[in-house]
Amino acid sequence: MDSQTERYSRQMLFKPIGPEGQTEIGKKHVLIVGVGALGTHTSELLARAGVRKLTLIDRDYVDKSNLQRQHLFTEKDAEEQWPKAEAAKERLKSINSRVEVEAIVGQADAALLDGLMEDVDLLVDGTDNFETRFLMNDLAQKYKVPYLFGSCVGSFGMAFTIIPGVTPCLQCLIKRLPIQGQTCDTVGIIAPAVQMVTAHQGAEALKILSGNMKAVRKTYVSFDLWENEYLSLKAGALKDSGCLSCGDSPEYPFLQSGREMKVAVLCGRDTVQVRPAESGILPLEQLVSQWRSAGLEVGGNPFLISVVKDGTKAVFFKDGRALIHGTKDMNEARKIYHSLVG
Amino acid sequence: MDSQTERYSRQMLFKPIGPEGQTEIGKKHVLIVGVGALGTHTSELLARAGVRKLTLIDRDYVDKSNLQRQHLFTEKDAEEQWPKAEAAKERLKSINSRVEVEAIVGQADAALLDGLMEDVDLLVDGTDNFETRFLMNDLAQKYKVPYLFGSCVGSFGMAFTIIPGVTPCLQCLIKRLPIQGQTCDTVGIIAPAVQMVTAHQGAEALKILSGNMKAVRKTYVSFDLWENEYLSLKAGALKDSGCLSCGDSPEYPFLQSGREMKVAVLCGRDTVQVRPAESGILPLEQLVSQWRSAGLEVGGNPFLISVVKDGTKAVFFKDGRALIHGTKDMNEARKIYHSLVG
Amino acid sequence: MNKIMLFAQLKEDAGKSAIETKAAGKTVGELRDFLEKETPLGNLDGIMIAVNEEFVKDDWIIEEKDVIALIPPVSGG
Amino acid sequence: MNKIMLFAQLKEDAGKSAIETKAAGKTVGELRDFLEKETPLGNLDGIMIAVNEEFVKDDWIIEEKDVIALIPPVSGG
Repeated sequence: MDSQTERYSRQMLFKPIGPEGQTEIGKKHVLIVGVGALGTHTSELLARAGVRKLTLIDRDYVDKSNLQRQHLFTEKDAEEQWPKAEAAKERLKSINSRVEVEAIVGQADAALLDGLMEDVDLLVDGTDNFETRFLMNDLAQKYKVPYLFGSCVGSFGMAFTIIPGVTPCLQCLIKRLPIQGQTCDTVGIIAPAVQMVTAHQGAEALKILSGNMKAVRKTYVSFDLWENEYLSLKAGALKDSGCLSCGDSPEYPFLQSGREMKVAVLCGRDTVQVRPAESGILPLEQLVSQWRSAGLEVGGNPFLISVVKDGTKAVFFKDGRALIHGTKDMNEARKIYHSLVG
Repeated sequence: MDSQTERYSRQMLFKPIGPEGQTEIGKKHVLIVGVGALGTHTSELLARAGVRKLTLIDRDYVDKSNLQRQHLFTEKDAEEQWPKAEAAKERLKSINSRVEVEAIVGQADAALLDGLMEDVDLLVDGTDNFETRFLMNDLAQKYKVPYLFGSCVGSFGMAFTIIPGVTPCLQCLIKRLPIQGQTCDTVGIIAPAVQMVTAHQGAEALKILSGNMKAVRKTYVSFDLWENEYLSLKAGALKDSGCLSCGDSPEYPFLQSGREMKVAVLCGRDTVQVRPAESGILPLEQLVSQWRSAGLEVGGNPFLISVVKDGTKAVFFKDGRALIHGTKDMNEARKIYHSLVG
Repeated sequence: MNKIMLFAQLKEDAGKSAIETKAAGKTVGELRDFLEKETPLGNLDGIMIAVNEEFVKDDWIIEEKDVIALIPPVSGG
Repeated sequence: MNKIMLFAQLKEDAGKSAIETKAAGKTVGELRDFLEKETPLGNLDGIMIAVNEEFVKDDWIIEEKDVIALIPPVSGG
């Protein structure tokens, strides 16, 4: 038994994978968007499983508050504020030196992602906002690449496997960008909820990468580990032939220019304006109650609300627009925006 | 916000834990028996969650074939054959330097474990055999400490929370040491199945450690991630007042001397004899078919079977006894025994 | 009567984990409007609705004893 | 008739994921003996048996249409 065969022996002994499946896994390239809680778990799992290449994208750096649930990262990474994608890459190389890891420190926008898709075999969701998810969903459909949706907050989470041409897509399931104001920064998150999502994403990844398409899950999983609830919901009926992402005449709306979140530094004001891709009506009352309950200082009037988080003041308007004060850093402003409204 | 508050902020924002729950977690001592796939995942989760102390016990060293699913370990650990408990400790300290980690490299027998229980708040199952599980189950009952049972093989796994005085114990659920011959070494294991078990163990640990006893799961979870199956089974009816471990007149059978697996080097023969705690009838035919299907060389007659694994020959008798040839190392012999029959 | 199971923040908004209501005969879309107006659940835009463990479209007609689940897609990751 | 759901190696032993049999009136212990003798499942020592998503003792009497699950405790970790 050579050393690579020994390394993956327990995975090859699993009949549905076997030596053939392992060879297939070893040829595959997986793109993971977001290297936070979900992305660190799935990237570790796939590096250990022996994929050929992982591409990791994240714009953020490691922060002390990440350590409670984001694997791969150490106290040293947080002290040195190492970029997440690079910190993850370093650890993954020590775990499996044969896996090629490409780390991209940057904003996962349409231009960047579209340029990466050419030889990608699987898209894995590790992001913290639906704007990026809808973008990944469009890319999955355009390039006919499976997309593993996953998300969680508190003890609650969900996972769904999107196979272009077979299952409904994220746009079929969720017609509009959902804004509920529940984020890991407002209602918290426990690490087991993360692992529950990545256990599902990981199993689906191994099925797809090893060529076991028949075993792919057709239901949408939703669970709450604290409430001891687990639902497995049939989703096929939502497949919509008129869907602009996956229907008969796709337009891939989130790949169109002008359809992205717009972020601009306001001239001379030390303020960044954030405008979401889809102008919708922010449920201001719900947000106020979420934020108050998260211990944030909240003020405002019927037209706008202001909130102070980590020393930064942000003002949200009913149409979804926000001003983030005290910064000229666009990535910092995006991060604060998503941490408050998702 | 001081640095520790910031570190655990996302866990404290989760309402059922809150600052009070976090303070409780920070006082607790968890004993994890077995630092393989399950034990590396749960120890990382609990170190990141901020428990006061973790005690880790494992007799084994890191092997290349562990890297596919056992977190915390790197290629370097496998090359240097670092003991698992020590390799885990080193990584855990870089993740959370405030958590006290005690690493014990040794056989988790009744004498060792009994001496550790005094200030333990929770027992977590990371072992690969039912003998050790029944021992942990007796200790949990004797010291009135919750015990988180978990196990997995292939894509299949299970988890159950045992609360002394409240739920049935492992002995109520499973009357005899089960021997099915399916182990990670014979039918393999995929990492997502491990994560699925530890997601459940982890959530239950956080409930218990933070004082949320009402949220504790009452059902026995059994799942198969490849088959997309998830069962949550009521177990209360199996609580047995005559149970020798948790009933009205407990005898803690696995803590009695003479009730442990007996391992002895046979004089001058370079062979170790292993005799299980409970002499039962080994299902020789089933074992032969499992082992053949795992690609092992199997021979024998109606009274015994011989099998060669990793160059070592082992002979199993119908009553459960085995001879492990070519070694004088008792731990190595135990390891081979459990890897073949569980 | 129909049981409506609530998840994540909807549990908190309602102060309980399920609501009982008479929804038979209503479409899923009509139920959504009704819940937005008559309960503390507020804006249900983007909330996914399953009937008897299956997601259905807004024109699906609910029958007596159907069990409904409201699943809010959350954004964390 | 009763459906008997199989898991882990029992699926392989039987070559399918479920067995249909007439078990109504039998106790769980009698069903276990029957399955050991009449099916390829072999020795069921230590296999846990649930009826309608609830583990029950060997003297429990099975009724028509009860769904039975055989859960083998596995040892890996």
